[in-house]
Amino acid sequence: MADAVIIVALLLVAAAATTAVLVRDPVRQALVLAVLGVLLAVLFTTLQAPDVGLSQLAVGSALTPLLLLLTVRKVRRRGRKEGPRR
Amino acid sequence: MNRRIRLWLVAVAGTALAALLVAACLDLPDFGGDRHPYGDRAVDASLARHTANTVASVNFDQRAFDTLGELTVLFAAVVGCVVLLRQTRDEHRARPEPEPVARPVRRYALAVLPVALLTGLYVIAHGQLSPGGGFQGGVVAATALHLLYLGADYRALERVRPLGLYEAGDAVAVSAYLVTGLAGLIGATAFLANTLLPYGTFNTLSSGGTVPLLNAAVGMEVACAVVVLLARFLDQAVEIEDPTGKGSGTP
Amino acid sequence: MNGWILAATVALGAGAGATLWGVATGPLRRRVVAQNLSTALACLVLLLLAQGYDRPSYVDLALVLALLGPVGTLVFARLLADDLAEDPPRAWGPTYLVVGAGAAVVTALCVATGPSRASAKLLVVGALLIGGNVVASRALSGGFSGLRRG
Amino acid sequence: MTAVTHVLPYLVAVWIFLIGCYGLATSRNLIHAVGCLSVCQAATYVLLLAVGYRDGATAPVFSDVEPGSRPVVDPVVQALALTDVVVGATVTALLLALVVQVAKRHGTVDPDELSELRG
Amino acid sequence: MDDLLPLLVALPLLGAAVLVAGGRLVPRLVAESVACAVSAGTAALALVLLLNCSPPMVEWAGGWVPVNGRSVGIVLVGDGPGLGMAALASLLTLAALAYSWRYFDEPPRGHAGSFPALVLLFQAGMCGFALAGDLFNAFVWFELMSVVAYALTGHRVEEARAVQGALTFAVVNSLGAYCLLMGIALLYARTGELAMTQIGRGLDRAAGPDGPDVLVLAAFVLVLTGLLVKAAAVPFHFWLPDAHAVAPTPVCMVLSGVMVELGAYGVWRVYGTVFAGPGGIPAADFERALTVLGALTAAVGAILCWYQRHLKRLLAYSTVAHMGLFLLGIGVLKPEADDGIALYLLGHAGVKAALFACAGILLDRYGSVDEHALRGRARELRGVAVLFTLGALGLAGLPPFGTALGKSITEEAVGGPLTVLYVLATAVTAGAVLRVAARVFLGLGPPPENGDAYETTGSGERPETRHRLGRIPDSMKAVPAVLLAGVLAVGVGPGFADVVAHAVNEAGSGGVLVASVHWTPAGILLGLASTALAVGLAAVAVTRPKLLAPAWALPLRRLQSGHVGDYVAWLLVGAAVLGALALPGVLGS
Repeated sequence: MADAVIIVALLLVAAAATTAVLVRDPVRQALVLAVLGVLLAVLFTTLQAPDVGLSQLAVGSALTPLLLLLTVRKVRRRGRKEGPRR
Repeated sequence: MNRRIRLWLVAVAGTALAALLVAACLDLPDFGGDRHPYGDRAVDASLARHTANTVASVNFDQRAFDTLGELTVLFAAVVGCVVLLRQTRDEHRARPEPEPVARPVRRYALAVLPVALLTGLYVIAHGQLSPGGGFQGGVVAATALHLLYLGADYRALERVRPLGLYEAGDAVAVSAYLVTGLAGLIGATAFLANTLLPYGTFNTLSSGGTVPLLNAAVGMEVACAVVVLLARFLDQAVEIEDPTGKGSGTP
Repeated sequence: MNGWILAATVALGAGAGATLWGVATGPLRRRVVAQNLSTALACLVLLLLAQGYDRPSYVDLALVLALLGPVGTLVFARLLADDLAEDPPRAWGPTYLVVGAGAAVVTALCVATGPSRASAKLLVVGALLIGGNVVASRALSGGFSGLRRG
Repeated sequence: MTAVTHVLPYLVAVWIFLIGCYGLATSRNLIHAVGCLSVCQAATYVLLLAVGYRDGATAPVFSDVEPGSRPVVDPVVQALALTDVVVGATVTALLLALVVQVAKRHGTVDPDELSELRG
Repeated sequence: MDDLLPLLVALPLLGAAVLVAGGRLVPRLVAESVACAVSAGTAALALVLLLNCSPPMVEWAGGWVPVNGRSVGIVLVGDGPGLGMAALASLLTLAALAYSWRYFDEPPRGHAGSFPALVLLFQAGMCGFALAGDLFNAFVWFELMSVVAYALTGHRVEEARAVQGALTFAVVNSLGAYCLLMGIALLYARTGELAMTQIGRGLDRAAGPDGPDVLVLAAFVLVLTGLLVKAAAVPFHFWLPDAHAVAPTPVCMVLSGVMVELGAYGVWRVYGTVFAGPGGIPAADFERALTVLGALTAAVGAILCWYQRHLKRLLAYSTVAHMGLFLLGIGVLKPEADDGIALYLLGHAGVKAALFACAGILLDRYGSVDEHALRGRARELRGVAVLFTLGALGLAGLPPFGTALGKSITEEAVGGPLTVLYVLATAVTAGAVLRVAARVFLGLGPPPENGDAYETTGSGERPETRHRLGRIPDSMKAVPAVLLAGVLAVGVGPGFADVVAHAVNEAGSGGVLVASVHWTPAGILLGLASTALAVGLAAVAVTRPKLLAPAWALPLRRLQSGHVGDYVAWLLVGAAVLGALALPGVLGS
């Protein structure tokens, strides 16, 4: 019965992963990926892997979204200025 | 290949692969099973060397050679990003304008920054005892530094970020890991052998032989690497202007 | 299974499910709020789990999340300031709900552990969680008010 | 019920992997594709940790429990997953760096519009 | 002596770290000298260890020697093939560094050391992968090798093609790596071990009287998918032409010469140690899978190679074709074939690197690698012409090149229709290279008309040097010459083939010691036949361009669309096909 929390976390992770794929706009996907990262950390904690959970938190909560959004910003900044070349 | 054919290919191949993998899952040992021979040996080996966090022992002692590879992957990615995101000959830099930040946000950022740095150091230092270690702590510390960009100003971040120093620190940390490994080869039995230093008292900061040293090297490497990595992306997103947009940086 | 884990399961199932729905649908302003709430909620779940598994060392995860969760939200608030400027999110209701829940959980945990170093750590986590969330909500609702260029 | 729970984590890992591949194959934006690749990688973490789990056990971290007092889960897979997380983050960073350059040189991040390499 | 195995990884890593730390302080010359010295030192160490590798060396990193047959550490295996691949990788890295000596485009400001440092990291990754006796450790070095290769491929960021090729390469290979990791996780779940030999034993123990189950099959498929993506087997090959055509020339030399081959080496190693036992995949199924994929790869690679006019892309497809031949040789699971493949691989590495080096000279001298645009322009480069033609003949398998020796031994081992495939594939790829040589260096034949607009042409490429070269530096010509001399030495060096065969068989799948490998009259005839065929094909192609360019291959060429999504879809198809090919053994038993 202690597995209930694991099952809930697993299902949430699966749902978040599916959402992350189906959301096609990179900004919105970055938001979902941030949630996915946090949910993965919770899942890892329930699987008794706090070390992995901690690194997932460190990477997933701020670092990856920051990288993704900086990339989006760079790409958009180009687009606003001149539009696609072709 | 147009989109529809690709979708069909993915659907058919994906279904076949899914069938194979699901069938394989049914053959796997049940989730939560009791048979973990390697894991049990690893726990014993860790306790024998007075390392309270078995995961740290696996990472920095038993499978330290893997961690060397992991460290190098990170190092290579940093060097790669430095090369890929360099300022090319046809690009130029524009100073970003300072951006307005609401006062509570600024205050929060400046107040939390030292807390986060301390937390990062704490997580690194307790790597061989409690959950955490060089990697996690390094990322926390490096991310914390970017509170300056998020909560204050890009220029404030640039002032505390002499990039050359961080790049050198990255390389020095990798060298430190390697030198510790070589010391094991020269002074003891094998590369990365953890037999040179006393194992200390169980569950104290200095326990585990070379584990804390390697842990610290990884922490330094990761912190420097993340700072350099983010710096390259920030450069691209904030400062570097495209070749075609010469002169008129902003609309 | 003890009460702490049960509470964590319920919080995770109901709360995280709701935030996942919030982040997957609707306008951008709702999504960023949902993302912020999900980190706060996950932090509470981690605290409850640490107590439920009787492992004080798991609190480190909650500590890191209480620190970095708001930082993540600041990332979105800062880099999406242009998109959010026209239609700033206003989410003080859910924010206060989470703040209240955080205070309640931390108090309950402190009572359960008794005065010690562990409860001091819990209080730090609670303070960071509450302060971080309030500031993050503030940042989202115009912390980098749309004056920016480029 | 138990029959399901005994394989559920593995099935979830397989699902995440395949859905990530689907997203990668149908993506219209390279930044989105990089996100999908990190979803694929999440599957490997879940699979690894699920493999190492042991019922009723706790983490193999003995700072606050006596060694031997409680069963512990497999530390090796945790170390592997930890390495994997690092590798995943760095690969994401490198891929995003390449996407930035693709956007600069091609003026688009839609894979359908990249037509330099053919035949 | 065994203790020194990890140094093959540690030395280049240390060199790279020093270069990055000090790269901004020292001038370029110093950085490149240090890199060459470190690389050469590692190569020397690899050779010394290689000479002492009988019996095979085993080293436990961290000194975790097994207790009761079990260890918690990581094992490194220094047997003939492993050390041989490490030595080959080191020597080619050294060649690439020597080739780029003072030639390569200016490094980014303040990062004089970054290119040589990346090359050294690449060397470390390849050596680590070659020596790994632990499956997860192999994955880690595999990733290092890949990550560095992505960065190096995209090194010329001003080139639109370079960054696109690098991105495609990175996405497909990363996905392959995750497949490999999933496979490792499945194997760990079944056996609870990570060392390859232990996993193999664990599978044998766990298998009931029925032999392997679906779990073993899935693990096999996933692991092989990862390795075959690296080895560029059809249909996992799409990334290779895109990446190899755009990477800087010295990087191409290493990528085509040894990194891709490491994928095939990985297949050989993993099958031999993990899946060859009674609990693994039955030999017949492995044979079927590799024969089908290998034959497809050789055919597709050769056909598409013939159609290219972008010189580096042409060479890249020839690598694909040769990878097919290597996989075929590995797939037949005969000790003689293993010997042949080892020699063939050595020869091919030298020949292919030399050809890429010549293509790089053309690019830097004329600013193009387009066969049509270069027609007759390179008449003045006599020396390069000779080297290029020799390389093409080596590719065809003209005795006494090492490629010919390896090819003939393998041809005799595989026998039957596969021998014909060997002759045809080498003849077509070598014919394409000879055709280029005739047009570019001699200006023969009528000027070719511009065909369809679909293909990637070789014009519009920028030289990799700051300015077009007026005079070719001696180092750029010396490197291909030395490489070709090495290939010749592989073929004619007395006793060299026997040494290789001994080392391979000692470690190899069979464990049987074959009497002796040497030139046979039939082998020489086959080599001459494929060379003659190649020359004939080239002659016809140059004089009658229309005759040998049928349109039926166009659909095949259109599959190579440059679209990342397509390549991922093909990866899934490939994995499914691999599963289907190996399925009978699991169902039948």
